[in-house]
Amino acid sequence: MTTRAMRKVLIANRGEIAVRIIRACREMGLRSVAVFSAADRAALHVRLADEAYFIGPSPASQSYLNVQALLDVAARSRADAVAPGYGFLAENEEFAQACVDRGLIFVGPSPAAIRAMGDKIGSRNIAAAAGVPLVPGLRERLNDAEEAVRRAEEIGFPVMLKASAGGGGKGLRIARSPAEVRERLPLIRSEAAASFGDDTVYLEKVIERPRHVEIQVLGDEHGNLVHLGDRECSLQRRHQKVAEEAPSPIMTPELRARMGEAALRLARAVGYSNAGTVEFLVDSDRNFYFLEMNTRLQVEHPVTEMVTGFDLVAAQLRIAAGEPLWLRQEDVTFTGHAIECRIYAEDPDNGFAPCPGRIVSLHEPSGPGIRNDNGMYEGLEISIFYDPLISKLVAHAPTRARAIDRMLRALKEFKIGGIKTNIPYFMRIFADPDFRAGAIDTSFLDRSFADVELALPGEETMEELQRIALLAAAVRHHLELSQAPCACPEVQRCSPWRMAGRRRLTGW
Amino acid sequence: MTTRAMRKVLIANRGEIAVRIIRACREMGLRSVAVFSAADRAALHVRLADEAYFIGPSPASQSYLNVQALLDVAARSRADAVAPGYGFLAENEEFAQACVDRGLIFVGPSPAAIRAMGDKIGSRNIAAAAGVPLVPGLRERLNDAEEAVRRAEEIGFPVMLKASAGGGGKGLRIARSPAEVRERLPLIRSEAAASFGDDTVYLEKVIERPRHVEIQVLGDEHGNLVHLGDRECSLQRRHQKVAEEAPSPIMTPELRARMGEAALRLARAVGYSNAGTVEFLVDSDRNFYFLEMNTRLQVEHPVTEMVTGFDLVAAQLRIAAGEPLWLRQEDVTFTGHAIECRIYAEDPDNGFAPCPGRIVSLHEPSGPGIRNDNGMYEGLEISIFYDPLISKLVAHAPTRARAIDRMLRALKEFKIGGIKTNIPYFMRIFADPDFRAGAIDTSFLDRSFADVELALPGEETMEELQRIALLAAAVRHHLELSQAPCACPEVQRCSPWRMAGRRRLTGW
Amino acid sequence: MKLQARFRDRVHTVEVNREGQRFTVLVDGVPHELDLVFSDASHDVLLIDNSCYDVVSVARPGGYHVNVFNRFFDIDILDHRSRALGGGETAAGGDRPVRAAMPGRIVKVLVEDGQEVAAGAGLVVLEAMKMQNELRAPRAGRVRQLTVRPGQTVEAGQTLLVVGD
Amino acid sequence: MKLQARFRDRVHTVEVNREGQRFTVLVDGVPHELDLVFSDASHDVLLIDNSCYDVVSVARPGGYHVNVFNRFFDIDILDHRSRALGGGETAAGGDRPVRAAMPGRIVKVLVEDGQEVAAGAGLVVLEAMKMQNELRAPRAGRVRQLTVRPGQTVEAGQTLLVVGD
Repeated sequence: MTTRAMRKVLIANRGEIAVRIIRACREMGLRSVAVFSAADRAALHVRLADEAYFIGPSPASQSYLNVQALLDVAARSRADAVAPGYGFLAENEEFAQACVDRGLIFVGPSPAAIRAMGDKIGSRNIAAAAGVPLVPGLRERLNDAEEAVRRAEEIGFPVMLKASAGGGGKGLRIARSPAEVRERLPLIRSEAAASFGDDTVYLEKVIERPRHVEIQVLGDEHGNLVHLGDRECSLQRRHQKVAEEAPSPIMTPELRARMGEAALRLARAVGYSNAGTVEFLVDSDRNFYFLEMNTRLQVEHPVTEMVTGFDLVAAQLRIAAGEPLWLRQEDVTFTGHAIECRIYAEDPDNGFAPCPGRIVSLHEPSGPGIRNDNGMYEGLEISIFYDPLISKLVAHAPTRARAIDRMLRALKEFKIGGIKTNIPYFMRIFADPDFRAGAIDTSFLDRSFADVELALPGEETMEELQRIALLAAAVRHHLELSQAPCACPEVQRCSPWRMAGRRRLTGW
Repeated sequence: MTTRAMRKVLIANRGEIAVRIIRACREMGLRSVAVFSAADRAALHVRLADEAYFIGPSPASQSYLNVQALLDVAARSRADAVAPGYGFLAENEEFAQACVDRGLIFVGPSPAAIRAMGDKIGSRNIAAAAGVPLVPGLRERLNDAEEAVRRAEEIGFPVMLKASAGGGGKGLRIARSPAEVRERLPLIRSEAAASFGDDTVYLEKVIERPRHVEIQVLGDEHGNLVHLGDRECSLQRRHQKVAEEAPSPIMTPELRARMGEAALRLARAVGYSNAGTVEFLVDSDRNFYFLEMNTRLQVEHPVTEMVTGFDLVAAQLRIAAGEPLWLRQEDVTFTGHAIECRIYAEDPDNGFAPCPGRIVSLHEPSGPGIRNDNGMYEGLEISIFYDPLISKLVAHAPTRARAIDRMLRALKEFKIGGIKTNIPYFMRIFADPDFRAGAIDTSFLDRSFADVELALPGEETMEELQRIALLAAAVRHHLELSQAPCACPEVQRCSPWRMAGRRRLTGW
Repeated sequence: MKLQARFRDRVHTVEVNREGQRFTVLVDGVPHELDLVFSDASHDVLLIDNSCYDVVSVARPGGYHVNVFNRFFDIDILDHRSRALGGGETAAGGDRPVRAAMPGRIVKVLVEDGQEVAAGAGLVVLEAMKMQNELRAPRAGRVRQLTVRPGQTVEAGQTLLVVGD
Repeated sequence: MKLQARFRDRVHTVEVNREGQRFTVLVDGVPHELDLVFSDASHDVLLIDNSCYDVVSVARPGGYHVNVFNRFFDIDILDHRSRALGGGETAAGGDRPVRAAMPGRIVKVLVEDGQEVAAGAGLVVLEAMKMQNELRAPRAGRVRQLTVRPGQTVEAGQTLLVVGD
């Protein structure tokens, strides 16, 4: 079987996922081409790539979403492949098609598969035809409120009203009565029209306290497909995943086999190639229901890599080059337990408001069982323009309990100065007995950790930590003021106390 | 079976191995107590520990080798266990005995086992009795040169003259003729008397181009023993290991089983408990010969942890607390291939001279399959008093070729400013076809990489890199000089150009 | 050196004495012995009774953001010299300005000028980076100088209102 | 800005022109276009024809230690201002001092005063940190000011000899 020539890969993304892909390219002997917006001149992906090209102003619409700019860089740099990562243009069929039309290898599934799975209603119809279980509901456009009420009464309240083009927690409203259906249907429809340019809304039965469990699939362009097991993604804050693990605490080999087979039936139905993820809701009786398929690499792919020993990004590149799959289902084994934390520049004490700013000091955790998929470094300015994900910290250990302990150790080692992060939130969650018992569902965090004050106490009492902070500030203030106002010691200590208004050299 | 109470562990070591043990303690909920010399006030192990105590001046003899100071800290801090790591007092039976005498748990084997294996001749006699194959030779003190010549002629030249108390490459001389035996025996005897206080010398047949392959063993205090497979340690510069891997490129399940059984016979013969390593020479026909047993954690233990998924330091602590072994030999499995590089502060372009100094800039590699057991951070002064090991970088991947590629990727990401390191040396070794083919032995590096100029060229030509360096220096010089002599920009740039003689705040 | 340090609503009298790398710090008269084993641009490692604290203290006008084991504490420093050096606004009296941390749009104003609020009460909802953030009262007190209204765009650092006595 | 830069025995004429973060650098008359995308205390990230180079340049008296992909280059800078700022000794003429990098003991002296040596020739063996290190000639030339003998202990930074014209 012949493979396509692939020597240089344009990475149509930024931040940690661009870094992840650059690392895979380098290990495979492929040259990497980064792109950057005005805000990202000094970004880590620019520093680590072999080549880097400016693609436009800071707003994503003028840079990372600018198809023409990306294709121009592909031509200028003579790249022969385009890796989209996640987000931005990763699930944009027009972009995938434009790459193919220009003779570029698109590192992902075919445009047809992206299209088939991108439509929520269409994908459910394909799933139903493939014998994949679905949440009871209507998989057609709701034309008016009375039709919606009638359907809701048939399947039983509560029901979820869903925008067909929505995703990532957006375009969702629960309705617990006919009155709520009548009230909320117009709202979600206008929101959907404004946000997604498509006002199609459908409805589904609400599964009470479900888990979110997903299956990683991988296919080649020759019809071979395997799955790489499951991930538990129930730790969500306002429908956004914040930490993921593999395997799910409720997983059994039998359930994994059944869910895996269902995922593969769906993938086979659309002739799926490359990496993809089939998301399911799982109820308390371990019944699972198809949610949607993501036709790209997931943020949380590292936990699968840790327990399978398999490099998903390298696999994406090899498959995109036309290589037939080099492993069979029986070659996929699972070792230990892995957890990932999405470390965000945000303030857990202030409603998780994004907290952009310069990282003035950084010590990253390391050592046994710790993987740090980072997108930052000391001195970097975290900008306001993009998702404030600064690192994905992953812990791997023989058991779930040991993986949690290892993650807590690593979180305590993580020292970031200059910005606030959600690290204390994770430290509190991972000490929680319900979490440690695996008793979680998709509303667990919003139910048990909504009061951010809870996020504070740990090993030391709050009084002790306050005392330490007070002493540290006093010592620091003494050091600041005991320096001559215009001195430059070898270990530099410059601060707003002495240098208000001076110009920054980083990032311009 | 009852276990001893263990809540607080004194770590009688420094640098990366102290950090490694602190991390294990934290994951197990044990409090960690660090000790530090005057040179190590700002060391990473001090920063990461729960508690830290000053133990004396910078020379190791007055601090890390000062038994009384360590026992005093154990008492003051109310530690109930002492973890020695490797080096310093790790294989000192008097220290182990002193801990036991004071009711402290010594995290290692019994003083009797340390003593039995500490003597080169005695340990060989035990090995011979246990049916472990030995290099042909005389396992008794040589009384005079003529006896040595006679014995050498019996087993055949070349022979190795060895100081019984030597180790780590010291106290070794080869003799290829009777004349060389007569010339070198007095030399090695007087060296041994001076270095080790013991002039006992014996002789052995030289195995030509041997590999150094070792077996990790682990025993509890209840007579249970397992081995955790092999490590290849043939990459040595002047008899010092510089990089290790697991498994050995020549390993087969059958050979591993035979070597593992031999190692366990020896361990059983001395009632061995806790972690230990049995070192073997392996000849080109895969015959193996006992070399020595190290009664402690090895520097290179991480490669075993990566391929077995087993935490050796946590195991040491659990075993020391009296816990019976929780795994049987059939539970030990091996996944993929791991390589470790010992990153030293030394100058490969200048005879590997130690290169102490301040780390003014640091970016450590990370991402999939990379583990970094570090002992440093940006701003730290690497002192002249101790071994200049600053990090152990480990790469793990499904195959040896992929692990090498991953290591090369990580080495290229590693950016250290202010000191020189042996990173370019590793980059050259790992690109070498013989190394990549696994065709190595203990003299491979000294034979093929003695000319340090070879260590330079890589992907880019030397001319390109020189041009980049010249351009970078010119740009940097422009930046330095365009600043007002007494300005302090937010991103500080202070240099000897502008601040000769200013006092350093770090480390005092 | 004597100074006053404030965390949330409590003001402490602090006296710092230094000898080499050793500090004696009296907080409201209670002495603490500290050994500063490491210090760089914003990182200090303190041994307090042989316990290790690796602390990041980032200076800001009027005080320090202090991070102890990734818990965040905002300490105001009130001393003669820091007022002279520009910490005046915050340090001078009990007035605590509420500022926009980044450019954005005011979605809601939850209080009126002159209204009494508890510490932590919601004041203004600001939309930035596609997220809505509620700004809360830094102390109990009365809302003053309320200058924004819904729909208005604001700059980073712009004072939206002040909570004072 | 014009200057001379030396790597090993070759001296280059360099002219640096800056516009914002873009630099045009002429090396012996050949122009190079550089974009400095990041710069901090010792780290510079340069795009040269869209290729990325992450370089660590540590200033020392008389020049810079430059680390490109963990290969080390020692570049001397010879310019009017740097001479005035203390780089004089190295920059003034062809004399290149050979110094002890750390405290240690002289084990062997391999040359005599006045002897002609090739670049890279062994000069002195110094024992420090329990290892023996051979110090080599930084340039071809003649040994002068040889001040040490075997057995002598030396301080860090002490000049042991000079290789000059």
